[in-house]
Amino acid sequence: MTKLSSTQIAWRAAQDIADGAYVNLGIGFPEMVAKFQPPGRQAIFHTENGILGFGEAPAAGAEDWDLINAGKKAVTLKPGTAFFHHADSFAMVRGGHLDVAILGAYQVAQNGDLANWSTGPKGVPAVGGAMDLVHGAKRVAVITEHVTKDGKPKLLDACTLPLTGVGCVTRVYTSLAVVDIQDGHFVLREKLPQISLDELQSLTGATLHLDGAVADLIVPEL
Amino acid sequence: MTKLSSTQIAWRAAQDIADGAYVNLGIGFPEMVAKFQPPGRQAIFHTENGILGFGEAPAAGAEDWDLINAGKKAVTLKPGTAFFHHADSFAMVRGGHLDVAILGAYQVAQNGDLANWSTGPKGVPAVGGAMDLVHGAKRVAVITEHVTKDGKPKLLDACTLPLTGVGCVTRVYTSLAVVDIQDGHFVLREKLPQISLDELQSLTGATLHLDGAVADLIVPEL
Amino acid sequence: MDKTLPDLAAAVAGIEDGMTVMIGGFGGSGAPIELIHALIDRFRATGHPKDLTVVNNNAGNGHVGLAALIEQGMVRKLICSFPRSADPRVFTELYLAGKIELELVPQGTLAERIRAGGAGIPAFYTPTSYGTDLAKGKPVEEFDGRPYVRERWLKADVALIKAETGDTLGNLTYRMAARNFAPLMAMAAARTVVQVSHLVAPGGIDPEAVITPGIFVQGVVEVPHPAQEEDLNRANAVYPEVAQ
Amino acid sequence: MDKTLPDLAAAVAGIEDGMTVMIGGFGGSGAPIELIHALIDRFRATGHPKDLTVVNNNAGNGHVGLAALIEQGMVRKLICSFPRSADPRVFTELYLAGKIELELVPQGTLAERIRAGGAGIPAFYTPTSYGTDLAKGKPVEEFDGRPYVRERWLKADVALIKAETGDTLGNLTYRMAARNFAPLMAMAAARTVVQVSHLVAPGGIDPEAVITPGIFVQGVVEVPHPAQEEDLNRANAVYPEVAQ
Repeated sequence: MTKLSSTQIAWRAAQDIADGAYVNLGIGFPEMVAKFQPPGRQAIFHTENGILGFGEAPAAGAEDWDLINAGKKAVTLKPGTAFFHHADSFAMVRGGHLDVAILGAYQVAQNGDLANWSTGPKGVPAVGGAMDLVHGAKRVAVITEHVTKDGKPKLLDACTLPLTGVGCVTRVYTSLAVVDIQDGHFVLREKLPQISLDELQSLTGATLHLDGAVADLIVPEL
Repeated sequence: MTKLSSTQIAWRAAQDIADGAYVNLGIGFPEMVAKFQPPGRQAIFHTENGILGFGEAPAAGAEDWDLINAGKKAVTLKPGTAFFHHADSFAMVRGGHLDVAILGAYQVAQNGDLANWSTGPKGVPAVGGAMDLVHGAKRVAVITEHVTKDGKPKLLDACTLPLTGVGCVTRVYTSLAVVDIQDGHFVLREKLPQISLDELQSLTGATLHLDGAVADLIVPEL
Repeated sequence: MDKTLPDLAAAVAGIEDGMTVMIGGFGGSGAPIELIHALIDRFRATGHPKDLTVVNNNAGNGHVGLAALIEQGMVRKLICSFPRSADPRVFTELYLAGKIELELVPQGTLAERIRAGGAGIPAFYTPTSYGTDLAKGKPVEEFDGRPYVRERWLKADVALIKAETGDTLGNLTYRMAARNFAPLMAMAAARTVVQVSHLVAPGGIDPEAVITPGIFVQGVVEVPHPAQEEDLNRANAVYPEVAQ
Repeated sequence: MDKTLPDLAAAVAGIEDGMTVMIGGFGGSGAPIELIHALIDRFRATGHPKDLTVVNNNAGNGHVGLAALIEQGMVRKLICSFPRSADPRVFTELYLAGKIELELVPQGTLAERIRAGGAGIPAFYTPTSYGTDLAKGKPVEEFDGRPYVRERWLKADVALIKAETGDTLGNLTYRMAARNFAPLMAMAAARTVVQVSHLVAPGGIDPEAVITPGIFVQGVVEVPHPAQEEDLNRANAVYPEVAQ
């Protein structure tokens, strides 16, 4: 089936980030969003472990392991970088100072509930900063495959996995579509032109509402 | 009547401050305590407005008005001074990190209640950091005249003025005596040799208990 | 992304009637005199803003800065810990005449309430003020056998603060004890406007030395050689100067 | 008044069985490897301390530092936000075998609980974790129409942290993102012991640059050129080294 690559989902999410926005990118896949800032725009990236305005990854071998992001990957300094401790870092998060947080997801529900930290009681649970981010940033967006590896919907009427936050997500960028969450509903904004509405609906665990035209989700080869 | 001067009360209070103690001195009269550190001891002074380890007053004309204490008097830098903001400053206070706070008083009760911020509903009320200090420092001591200007006791069975804090004071240095507060009682530790116990009791608004010998309160001419 | 403002008038342009305005400073140290005077200029030219709620540790001194703002009749309510100073006449007279409201808050509670506003903490417990008149009407709860008073966060529409060096992204350093409430107010206001003595390009401040990261700052205006409130008062200054 | 400790053994001497120990660091950045290894040395020599409750953001990586402390069986309970790493085997195996307790705390709540412990705030409200499994059993209250979870302060008997430069009064600076939890833990522990890469006399740190004022520090030990956990793990280091 035609679908966007992770890189392409990240690219699409990056297009909605304004110049000068303060942005936190979840560890792993969401970190990729930083690579695709549109020309002329420069977001300022925040990482939970106390850096604002850091730069991209250093060359291999040039890492300084005191200069890392929340995913423990090495980053670099940029003019205007600031360091601070963890309580100040989460004051930025919890206090509503971030413009956007972009996170991964196991499941997103049509009321904005997010499940992205635990796949259930087995294994070792780990939460990190996700539960803080979902209630802090002015806009919480998710980037995700539209369905799980075994084809099950990740956009659901209600999450079945343990929640990260309640009613917190407002936009989902998937491998097939861009979906807003409004008033307890999924509202379809964009979809791949190659996929029909019916097909998209069949891969989605709750009704996709329409509110005006659905745009084509056009993403460059990357 | 024979009594200690304010300077002498401050001197006596200073004798109980250990080397290396972190100390906050209330604005006004208590600031004098800093002048009488015993030889070989060096306390580290804290001021609410964000300085730790400051030095004494500068010469007239050499003031820097960004370098002041809580009483808005100019102070100086010393090796090891640190600056911080008001929330960190009161984290030091409220978090129990100060060893001693020495405050003035309108009234002190035998249960340790302190009244030192308001003389009643008339006028403009002002509290500053006093209510924080009384519940923060490990030891809260008061320095005060033993009686008011018109001869009324300041050490009472219960405060009649609005409280600054409940059960917070553990030692009172007065112009006549040193009195501890223990288990809801005043316990007399030292008194001027020139004054009799009966006379002292008559100037005190609650029973002065004895717990062992009462030492002579001997203070140098200053 | 450049947060530089062209002048003081632009810096105070967004402040409207009825807003809550936090003003940095402890007495004169850290008082953003030029921003306050620019706000007075605007009020004298336009009649706005008025009915302000002002948050500051004090209530002004003499006839400049915060005292002048109060003297102009722009302030409906003051939230502070210590409305006394060498010359507190302006506030005192209005207060005793019932023409200005006062919310008296213990200094550490004031600082923590502002920080809480900036940190997204709607309420917290403190031992401060327990059993006193200033705790009246506030919930009390015991933790580990000790009673504590519940206090609410404090936020503002605008913060006006003074910093020493600022870059165009809003990263700030302060000068000695002029720091006091400013970093907290920067966090707690929807819009924080800063007068900096030195404006530099990004990279002009050591990342380790930043006290207020730029995320808490919305506008920066350079005011070289700012007035020190204490110096003005020792010179018996009045703002605005009385016409001869 | 000199808080300098003669060596690492003296630095970890006061830590007893059953104590709560906060350990600085976010992953390897800021991890006080030499202090942790000194504590392991003491345990191997004396059988103490054990049954520790450790507070850290993570649960160790590989077989050095915190992971080694856990591997020695010295830790009864871990309070952390993210017990995963490149090589989390040590913790994972003990946890799945039921041999170590875990209190999982959202990272921002962990930071704020530690700060609250240091700042004398016994409890505060946060939106974080509302409606999730991690809020179970915690009081919930609405403020301004939004639900919040009440969280308690977190304190420790001892904090072990790493700083860049320290003076003999305990004033500290940190190095880049190695700062993370250390300034908070220094506030929240009854006894804070710091390994500093550079020990200087009072006056050797600019008063504006002090991140942790000395009032929060009880002991300082100089460890020049400290090991970086990440480097140790990339070299597959194990502590203590296995005897050949």
